Amino acid sequence: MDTRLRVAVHKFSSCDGCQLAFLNSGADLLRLMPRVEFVHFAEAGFIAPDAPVDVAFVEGSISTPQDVERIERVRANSRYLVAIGACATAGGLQALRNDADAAAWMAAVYPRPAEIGALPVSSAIASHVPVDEEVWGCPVNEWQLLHVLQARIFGVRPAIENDKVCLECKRRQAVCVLVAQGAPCMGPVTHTGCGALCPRVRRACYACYGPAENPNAQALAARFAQLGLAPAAIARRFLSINNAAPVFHEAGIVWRERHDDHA
Amino acid sequence: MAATGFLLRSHLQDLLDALVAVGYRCVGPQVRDGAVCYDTLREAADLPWGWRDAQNPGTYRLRQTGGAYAFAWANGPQGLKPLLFAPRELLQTSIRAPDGGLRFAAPVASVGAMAVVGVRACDLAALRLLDQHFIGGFVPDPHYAARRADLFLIAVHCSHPAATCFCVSTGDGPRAEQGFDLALGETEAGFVVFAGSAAGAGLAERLPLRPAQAAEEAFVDAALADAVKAQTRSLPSRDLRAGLFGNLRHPRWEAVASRCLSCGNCTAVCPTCFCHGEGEEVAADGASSARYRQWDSCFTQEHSAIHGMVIRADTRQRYRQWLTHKLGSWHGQYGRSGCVGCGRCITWCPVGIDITEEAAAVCAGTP
Amino acid sequence: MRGDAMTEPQLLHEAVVIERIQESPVIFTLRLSFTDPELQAGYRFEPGQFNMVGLYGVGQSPISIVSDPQDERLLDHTIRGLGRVTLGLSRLAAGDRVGLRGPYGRGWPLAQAQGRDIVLITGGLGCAPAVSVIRYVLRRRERFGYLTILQGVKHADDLIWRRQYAQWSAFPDVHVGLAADVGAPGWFGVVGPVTALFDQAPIRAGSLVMMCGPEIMMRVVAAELVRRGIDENDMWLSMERNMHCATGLCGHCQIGPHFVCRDGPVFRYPELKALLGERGF
Amino acid sequence: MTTTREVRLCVPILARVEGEGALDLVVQDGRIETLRLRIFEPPRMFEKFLEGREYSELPDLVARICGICPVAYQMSAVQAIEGLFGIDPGPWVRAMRRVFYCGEWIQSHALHIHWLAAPDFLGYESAVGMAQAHAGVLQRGLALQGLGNAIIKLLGARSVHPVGARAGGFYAAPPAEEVAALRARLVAALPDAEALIAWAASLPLPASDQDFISVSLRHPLDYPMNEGRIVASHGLDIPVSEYETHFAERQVAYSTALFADLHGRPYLVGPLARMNLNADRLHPPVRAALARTGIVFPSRNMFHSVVARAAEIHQALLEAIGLLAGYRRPAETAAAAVPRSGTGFGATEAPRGLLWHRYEFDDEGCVRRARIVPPTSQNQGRMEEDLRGALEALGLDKEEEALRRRAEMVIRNYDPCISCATHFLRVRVARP
Ligand SMILES: Cc1cc2nc3c(=O)[nH]c(=O)nc-3n(C[C@H](O)[C@H](O)[C@H](O)COP(=O)(O)OP(=O)(O)OC[C@H]3O[C@@H](n4cnc5c(N)ncnc54)[C@H](O)[C@@H]3O)c2cc1C
Ligand code: SF4
Ligand code: SF4
Ligand code: SF4
Repeated sequence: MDTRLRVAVHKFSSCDGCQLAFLNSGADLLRLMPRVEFVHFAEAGFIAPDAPVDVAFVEGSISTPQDVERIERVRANSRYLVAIGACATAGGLQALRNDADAAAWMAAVYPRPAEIGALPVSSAIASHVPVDEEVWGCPVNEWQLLHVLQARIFGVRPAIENDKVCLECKRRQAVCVLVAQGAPCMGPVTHTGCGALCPRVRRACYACYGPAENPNAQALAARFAQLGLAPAAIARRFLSINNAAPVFHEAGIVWRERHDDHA
Repeated sequence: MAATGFLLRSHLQDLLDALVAVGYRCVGPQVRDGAVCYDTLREAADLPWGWRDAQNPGTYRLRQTGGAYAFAWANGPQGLKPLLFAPRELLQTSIRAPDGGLRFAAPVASVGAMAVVGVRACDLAALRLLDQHFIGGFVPDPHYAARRADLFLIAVHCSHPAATCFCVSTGDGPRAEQGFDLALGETEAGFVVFAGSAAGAGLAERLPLRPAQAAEEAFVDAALADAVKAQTRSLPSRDLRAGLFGNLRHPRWEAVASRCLSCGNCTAVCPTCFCHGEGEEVAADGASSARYRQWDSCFTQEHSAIHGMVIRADTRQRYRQWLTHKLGSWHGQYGRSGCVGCGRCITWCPVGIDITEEAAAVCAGTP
Repeated sequence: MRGDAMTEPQLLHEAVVIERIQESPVIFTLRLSFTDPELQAGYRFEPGQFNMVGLYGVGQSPISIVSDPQDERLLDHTIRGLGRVTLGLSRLAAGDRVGLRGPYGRGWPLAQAQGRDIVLITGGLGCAPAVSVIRYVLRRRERFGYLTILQGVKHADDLIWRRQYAQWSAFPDVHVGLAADVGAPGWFGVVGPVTALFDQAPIRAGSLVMMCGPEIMMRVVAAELVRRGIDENDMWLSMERNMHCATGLCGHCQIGPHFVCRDGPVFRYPELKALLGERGF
Repeated sequence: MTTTREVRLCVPILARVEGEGALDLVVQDGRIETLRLRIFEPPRMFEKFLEGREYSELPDLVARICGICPVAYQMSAVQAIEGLFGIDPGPWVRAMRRVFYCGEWIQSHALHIHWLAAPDFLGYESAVGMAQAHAGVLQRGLALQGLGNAIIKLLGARSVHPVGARAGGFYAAPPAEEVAALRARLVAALPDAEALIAWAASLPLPASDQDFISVSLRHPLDYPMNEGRIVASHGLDIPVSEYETHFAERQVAYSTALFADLHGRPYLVGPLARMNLNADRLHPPVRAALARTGIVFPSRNMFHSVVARAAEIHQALLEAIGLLAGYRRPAETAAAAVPRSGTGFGATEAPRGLLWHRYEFDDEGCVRRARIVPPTSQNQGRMEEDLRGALEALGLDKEEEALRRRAEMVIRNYDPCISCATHFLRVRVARP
């Protein structure tokens, strides 16, 4: 009997960067193969979108009527569904259209917008079907995905840390860019997992890993204002890669309105 | 403490060379990414000559003054903690044989002897507390112990405290009184050298010291006296147990929670915070697994999570845990407060929350 | 084990699952034995102490030892399969290996309990640490006085080990009382909080009380017992906190100045009184 | 008797900028009745939501258009910004950007050759299937891919959506020891890169002889990558800012991606086009390695793209090795930017070909309007043309399976921002 973990990788509206983490894990991926069988993973050449699997990794956001149907099928066919990346967990950067006049945008990009079928909003997988695990990040990295695979091989839930970027920043002995440079770092409200990459190259985190547990977005935004950021700039810090994540969305809208009041 | 001698500025490199000659790796303060950080130190020229710092709640800036001093700054973002209690450490490896059999090994990394130059009094006090925690408990930590065993400490009397410092109030500085091998008092011309241990005296003998002049010693004393006067912050008392545990429902906890980011920076920079979490990392082929530990903080959810509930779910409870532990429960655990007055948690808090201010507000009115 | 623990305090040792017993849909017992016979022979513990049980590739959890200290062959661990480690452990079968280290912590005050009545009050989904006491006392019946076992659950359906309770109540000088906040058809116990059992129970002055369960329950029970004349110093509580190292280093299990792994998990009530029930400690 | 044989090649998951795609092929009476490369991924409308964002955010935002070639998006964007603001980032930044870009070429090309293309030529469904019989080849490919990623990480901290690049330069400079260590690994990989060229040339590549226009950047000294003028094989030579006067995008009913034409004709961008136009700029060892294969560039065989990719890996390795020699950490890693209103243009050579950006900025440096023309969009017309020719050459009477395989191979050969997806081609035959 084949006891390998049956795995699918599905793509919805996304840039492909998250599933690339599998192919970028190179030799480690090959070492996993005796225990993992990719049943569906188009990029790697495995095609069986409707086959039942133990674990389905889903990349991308839901943004067309067809997507809505397809994600239901994916859910029905998988025992454990993992949403990976900002698109799948929060609707992605493209969710910026949710607050805009999508029809006008379409008209601006396409000469004949009626021929393009799209939903007015781009939304997270969990707003359509139950999700067993969310792996945040834009993009998620090799380590995160391999960890989820390993955990499922052992039949347990993955251990996903949910601290803030700050703690990892300190573990890596980076010098705080907010304190030492006055840079508007999102680390204090952002979910850990990237390895505090931005502060380690001396720049402010831009929250590509989404909101951390227990984030105090308003207090951080107020600090940004003290540092001299204009309300519109503060709003953009929150309304970026993970703009539709509720905590960020709320903070962003508050500061955008503050900007509108001034303007 | 009587001075052992005087080391001319131009001979500072001799000190580093002597340490290397007896087998130490030297670690010392250097400017990196806009802050004074401890790193491997090869040349005395790499010390922060002429640099001064300005620290305030939530801000830290360095500027080059062109001055002649190497140590005219207050502590940077980290003390000795990361050098001894590594932010991440391999604790154990498990190897699984094809028949399911398990073998375990707990390697202790051999780190070699290390000498740290430039240590301040507050960090020496913090080290004594870490020693109590990591090697004074019922089960000593072998990783900490290994690094601690071969540590040579060269202290510097702290002449330029930051606006966030309050070691006078905790009784831990600015003069390095104990726990060092050598201590230096900096003057224009060089350093008044004090030996604090047999090893320190031994090393001093290898240095081209001349006798210290009374004026040089007086200069160091005067600088320390100025440093004492310069400190404006303080804690209400050295034992705040009654004030904190008597005010667990104080509205101030809620007020500070509205500003606090619950990011854990204060605990990560605090030279005495010791909390850490453990985790497991399986090798890709599944044949071995590594258990490691890494710094954790009482500001994280995981810190207090037991299955199905989080004991400290909100920031009010987490901040209260940090303060009541640091300034309160430590007395029961280690016989004194866990705060040595270094001020790091004030400077490196992204929103500039001030432990002295919060403690005073909560304890106000409690004798 | 101790000497070993001094140099490599966190090192796991291989143990094998000798037998696995399903106690209830979510509770199971693993009967473990170190594969190194010398280690097994030299292993000593007290009821109420716990081991760290390591599941390969997943993690470690603190689990009380419920076997009898005189049984030199087997170390029983009764576990609720809840999260990562414990659900993973629930899938093990006889012959599988785990890592084990311990024992850790301060056990129940059984020396002080000699010759006295013991009242055991537990709440919630079956309390493993208390079971070890029951077994210990029942096997050494002559050394202890009256044994009162009071168990409270939220809902009648939550009660497990019905058979064991029935067996225990059949022993001489044992009283078993069961209470559910919410009853159900066929519920044979009392409907109400566990304190509702007190009037029927032989709780006499001079009894030694051992408690294990939700902290709010323990606080209420302690207050009620004080009213009934039990000395605070005779009340003992078993506490649960997040725990990683079990050696007093990692800091997770602190309650005020106490480390649960080192100073507990069993505490004398006055040690905790001030913080018990204070949310956030 | 007329037989209608409808071959419908369906590609539900085409992971690329413009998104998912399918191929509709209707063959009737031995003739191709319909051939449509359909792209129907919902548009993510990047160009619209870049509006109102500050220039400093662009490198992070445009990276998200494509996870396979984020560096290219970042480099085209910073070029547009710097061109307008009048920033000269200086030689260190210029050199490091080329190194950064080399990393992306190496990783993207190695990924394409080994994960996507090789199984085609060697007769496997996937690279994982090749792992046993061609272990050495696959290991070598993964190692090169890993090296490409390592280069990107050196300057960008991570290989997908790197965080190191900014308008004006980089946020930080890597320490010299790290650079030296990586450079040593690059040097050690040179024999692998040479061997890869020989191996690629030895693959059973189908014969094909087509007349097409190649378009790429051209630089006075370097093999084109981060800068240059836009040139075409039939004589075009224009500055980047004049792209729109010669190239036009049009919408076709069956695709959400816009098709681009040069003077009304389809054209090719990407490694083969670059090679056809710039073989004279290759490092001598690459030229020598190519000479040993007997393949001559310019080439009219589209399948020589895979050889061109292998050659570009070698070229990029040599380039990075040269640029990192004598590396010193600079005092400043980025030139200051002072916003200015107006229009900025940027074009660089993404692994898949020319990537053109245009932004209009207001006085504060916020984007008023953006236009991005990715390489796959430009290759769409060429792909249809090629498919038509390739399938006819194969013989339209062939089995559907054979048609499908050849069609997949042709599409994948363009590496259309994950040609992998074409593994997904399914044939549905409808007979009346
Ligand atoms: C002294 C002591 C004795 C215990 N004895 C038993 C027993 O005999 N039987 C039993 O079923 N349970 C016992 N527990 C509780 C048991 O340790 C937890 O249920 C278990 O750790 C949950 O781990 P998990 O990985 O399955 O759950 P998850 O929810 O996945 O927890 C993840 C991690 O958090 C920590 N953690 C979570 N819950 C607890 C907890 N309650 N206590 C300590 N750490 C926790 C652990 O490190 C755990 O690995 C005891 C706890 C303590 C402190
Ligand atoms: S740099 Fe950012 S992530 Fe790091 S500690 Fe400061 S605020 Fe947190
Ligand atoms: S933006 Fe934040 S979360 Fe993303 S890589 Fe940078 S530091 Fe990490
Ligand atoms: S609590 Fe703050 S001031 Fe006190 S020792 Fe820790 S970091 Fe320094």
